[in-house]
Amino acid sequence: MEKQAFTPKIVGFLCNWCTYAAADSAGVSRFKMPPSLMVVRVMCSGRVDPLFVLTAFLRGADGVLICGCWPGQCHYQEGNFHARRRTAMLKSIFDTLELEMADRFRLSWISASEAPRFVQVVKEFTESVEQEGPSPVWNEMFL
Amino acid sequence: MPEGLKVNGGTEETLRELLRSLLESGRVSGVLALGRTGDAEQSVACSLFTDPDAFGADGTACPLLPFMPANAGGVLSRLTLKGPLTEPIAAVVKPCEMRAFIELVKLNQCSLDNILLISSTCGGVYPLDTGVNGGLKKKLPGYWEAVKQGELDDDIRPTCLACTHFVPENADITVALLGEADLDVQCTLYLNTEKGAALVDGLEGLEGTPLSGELESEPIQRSHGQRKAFREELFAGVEVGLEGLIRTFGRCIGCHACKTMCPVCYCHLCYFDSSDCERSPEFYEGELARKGGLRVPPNTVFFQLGRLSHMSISCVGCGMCTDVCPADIPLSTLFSKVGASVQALFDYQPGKDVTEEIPLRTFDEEELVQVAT
Amino acid sequence: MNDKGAILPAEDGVEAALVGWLKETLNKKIFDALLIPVEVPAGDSFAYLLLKDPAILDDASPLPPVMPVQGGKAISRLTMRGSGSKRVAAVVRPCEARAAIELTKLKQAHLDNLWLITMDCPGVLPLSDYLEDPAAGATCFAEASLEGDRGPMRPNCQVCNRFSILQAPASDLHIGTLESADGTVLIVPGSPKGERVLEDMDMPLDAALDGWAKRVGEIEKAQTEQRRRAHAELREETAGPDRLLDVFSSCINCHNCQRVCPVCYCRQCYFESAALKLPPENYLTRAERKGALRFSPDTLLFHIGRATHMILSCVACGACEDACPMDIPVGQVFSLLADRAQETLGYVAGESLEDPLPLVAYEMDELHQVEQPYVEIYCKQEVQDA
Amino acid sequence: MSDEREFEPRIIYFLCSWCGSGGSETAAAHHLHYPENVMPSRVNCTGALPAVHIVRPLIEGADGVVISGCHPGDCHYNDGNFRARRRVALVKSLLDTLGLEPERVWFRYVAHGEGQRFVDTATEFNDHIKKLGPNPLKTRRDT
Repeated sequence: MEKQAFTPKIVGFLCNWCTYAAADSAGVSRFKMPPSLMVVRVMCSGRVDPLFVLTAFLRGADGVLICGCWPGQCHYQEGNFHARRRTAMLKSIFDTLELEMADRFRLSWISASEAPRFVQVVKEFTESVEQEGPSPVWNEMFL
Repeated sequence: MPEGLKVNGGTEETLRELLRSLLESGRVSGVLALGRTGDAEQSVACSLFTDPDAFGADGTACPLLPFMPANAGGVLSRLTLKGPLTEPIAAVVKPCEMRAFIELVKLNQCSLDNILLISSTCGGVYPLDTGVNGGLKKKLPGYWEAVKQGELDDDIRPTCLACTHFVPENADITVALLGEADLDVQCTLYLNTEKGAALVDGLEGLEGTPLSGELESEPIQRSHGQRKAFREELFAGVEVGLEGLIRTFGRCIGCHACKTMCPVCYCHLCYFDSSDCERSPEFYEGELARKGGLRVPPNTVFFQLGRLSHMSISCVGCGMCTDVCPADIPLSTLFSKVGASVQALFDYQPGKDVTEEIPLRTFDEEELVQVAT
Repeated sequence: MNDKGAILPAEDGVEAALVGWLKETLNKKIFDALLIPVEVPAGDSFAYLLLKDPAILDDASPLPPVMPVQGGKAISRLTMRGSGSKRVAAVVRPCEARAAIELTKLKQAHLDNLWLITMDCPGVLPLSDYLEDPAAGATCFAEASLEGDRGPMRPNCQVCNRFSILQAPASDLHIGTLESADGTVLIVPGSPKGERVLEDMDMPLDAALDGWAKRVGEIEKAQTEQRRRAHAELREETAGPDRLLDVFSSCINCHNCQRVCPVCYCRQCYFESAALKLPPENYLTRAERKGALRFSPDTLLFHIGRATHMILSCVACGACEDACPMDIPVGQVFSLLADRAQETLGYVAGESLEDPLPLVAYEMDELHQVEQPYVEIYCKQEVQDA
Repeated sequence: MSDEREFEPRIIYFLCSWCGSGGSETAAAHHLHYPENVMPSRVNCTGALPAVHIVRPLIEGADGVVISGCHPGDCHYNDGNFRARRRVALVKSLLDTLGLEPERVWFRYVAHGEGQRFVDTATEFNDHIKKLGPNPLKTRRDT
């Protein structure tokens, strides 16, 4: 019962050129989507500083999603490659410290035309975060 | 194959004589090395020497003292932050200090020009506490005895006991210490670069027999094995998970000394000291409404995780952070552990190669495809 | 300052009585939240927690054996951007309250919606001593504070003579625990704000303070004498370039003293700024002049310079010394400097919100001793010309 | 005695730009001489001179620091010289407590027209410092 009542809070950093457009077109096409995603529009996935992700997690986000253009399609040529390295680094930090943030963190490439894929990714990610349950950070006093 | 030189005379004395005559002959304008600043045994600081007599028998310099009041990599960065040196200097540094320096060069915080690096196969250093509590002098004979055997004194910093990069990789001159049974009567120098060789070439008082032995001797490999094993042990003891982090950093007093003394944390103004981290009353009220209580000042775990995300790729594992922590938090172990995994991810070794790009500045189109799903 | 106080029964000890009373203030909505030291989950230290849930108070410790974060700093972090809409009571030590007052004057804290609650302070243990064995530290602290023994405390606490509201009238409410032999403690209002709290709590101001005040006065007298002696000794040990440089010779320039200092509030310290980063030629020239130059070369500049910045607001809490990895007696030196500098300018740090900061205010007719008298025309000129 | 003659102190003379500097200009107009080792340094107002800038030269190699601003009541900014006086009192108190010779810092008012007084101050201070001898901090390796 409790699990079902839980709607995760997911912070999504969407690249302005690809994924934000996909999200837009998903909305226009009236696709149904879980109400879990809080969108932060960034000019490029490469703009997402690891600190943004950490801030979201340590303010209690249940999940963080970074979406950008497919490799090779970045508006700024290489922003998403940098995003990929940073994500890998953050995941490695989370893994080493055995923080469950590792499982609440996803990087996906979604191009402007892939509105159905955007919906799919959000659905999948929401489900997997639901499995994880609420973030323990939410109520933690001693951070 | 490094060229070497075997000189008759104790290692410490020979090194002092080498530095002295470098200064006297004017081949270098200064020498950066540890020097005594007072009578107390912890009164030691990196100093830029220009007076050759400092390296005389009763001079104040103590280039090989197993003590690290500050990471000399950071000191060299302070020296050359505003521009390269126009006159040559020699710097006697420990391997981790050298790695920090090389890393800082890559981060555009200093310049390698005109700096000649002299390092040694390192037997570790004592914690600052040992000096403060007045135990350093007593320990020195035992330290050198152990180094001769290729062993480590148990009382050196845990970080050093677990250090696997104790052989300097890109020093111009390497002084062999670890496992040199006859270091009291003989000094073995490896001249790794032309710069290093040219510097000592024909220097008065430094006539020795050429040598073409291998630096990676048996004792060094043995020590490497021992240290690696201890490293695994130390890493296994790190408390992990959110709970673990909260337990570890619960007693953090938020002084950020770990950041201040970290050689590769070079920002003028740290993000975590900036106005971005000053919160409005609304923030506190919001958090309070949700949690019932929150720590003030906040951001203890955030600071550490954020710092990891900023510098773990460049962490050289020098152990300064643990040493200066007033709350005795074993930071260095945690940072080394995370650093090792992040560095392995990009197959990167900080401070190894000055020409290698720092991983977050570059990328490979074909790599890490599994990260994005 | 009122000459009457309220009585709080404390049969089960001072801490329990106080925690109980604080719970009641929360329940009665006198305060919306408390800022109070709470034991951290690992049980090896304390951290300031802003809390509104009375249940969390069970782990709280109004008078912990250590001071990991100076309360003034915590209050400043909480209120630097404004005082907010919630009524917060901060349970702090007298020196922390004084720091909060200084910070308010320096516009780094806002006390409009914040009540300062202090207690007769027995001192705190040095952090490193406590962390060696927290359990033993707690016992040692309990015993020492019961006997009024300041021996194991921080060196600055050993000579503190502003441990109660009578010498540090900074707080809104003060808990008088000295002379609590009969199982009660006194709650003394220090301001109209504090008086209103007692009124709202239906606590009549009917207890005479004479006995307690007498006891506080006795201790103060002894402490002041001790302080005078310690400062004289310290001056003997540190005065003069040689001795002074010897004291700071082991400084590793971590600037931790500045980082934990409650009244050192600059985001970017001058001594870490670009103003001190010089081209390499400068360092080499200086080194050549002296034969050697210590790195970083600004140890003394940092300490004296920092003193010029904050010494008039120094509350001598000793947080700096606690955080020093090299055990330099920096807290004692600064306490000595502060006493003398504040005396010169007729100011006591953290005493009241009304006294203007001494470097902001001035008198037309004062300090003539620093003006170099120009008595007659210095005759050298003619000599030179001739 | 011969040592004393050889010792040429390094002296920083902080002059406020309205009165102190004016005094030096008047001195120049009257062709008055003052010792060449006194280095004038112009600040807008003595009240704009942070205490650190009085201390820093003393630690980094000067033998003395002298400060001249307008006479009380004459400050171009009304109260700058009163504030300066408090700062000098603070610095002197610190130096005195630490046994670092507060007499190496002088504070004397010099008005625009007082060229003679400016020259006298420079000369008198120079002689005073010569008598005091070199600043012991100057040769220390750790400053």
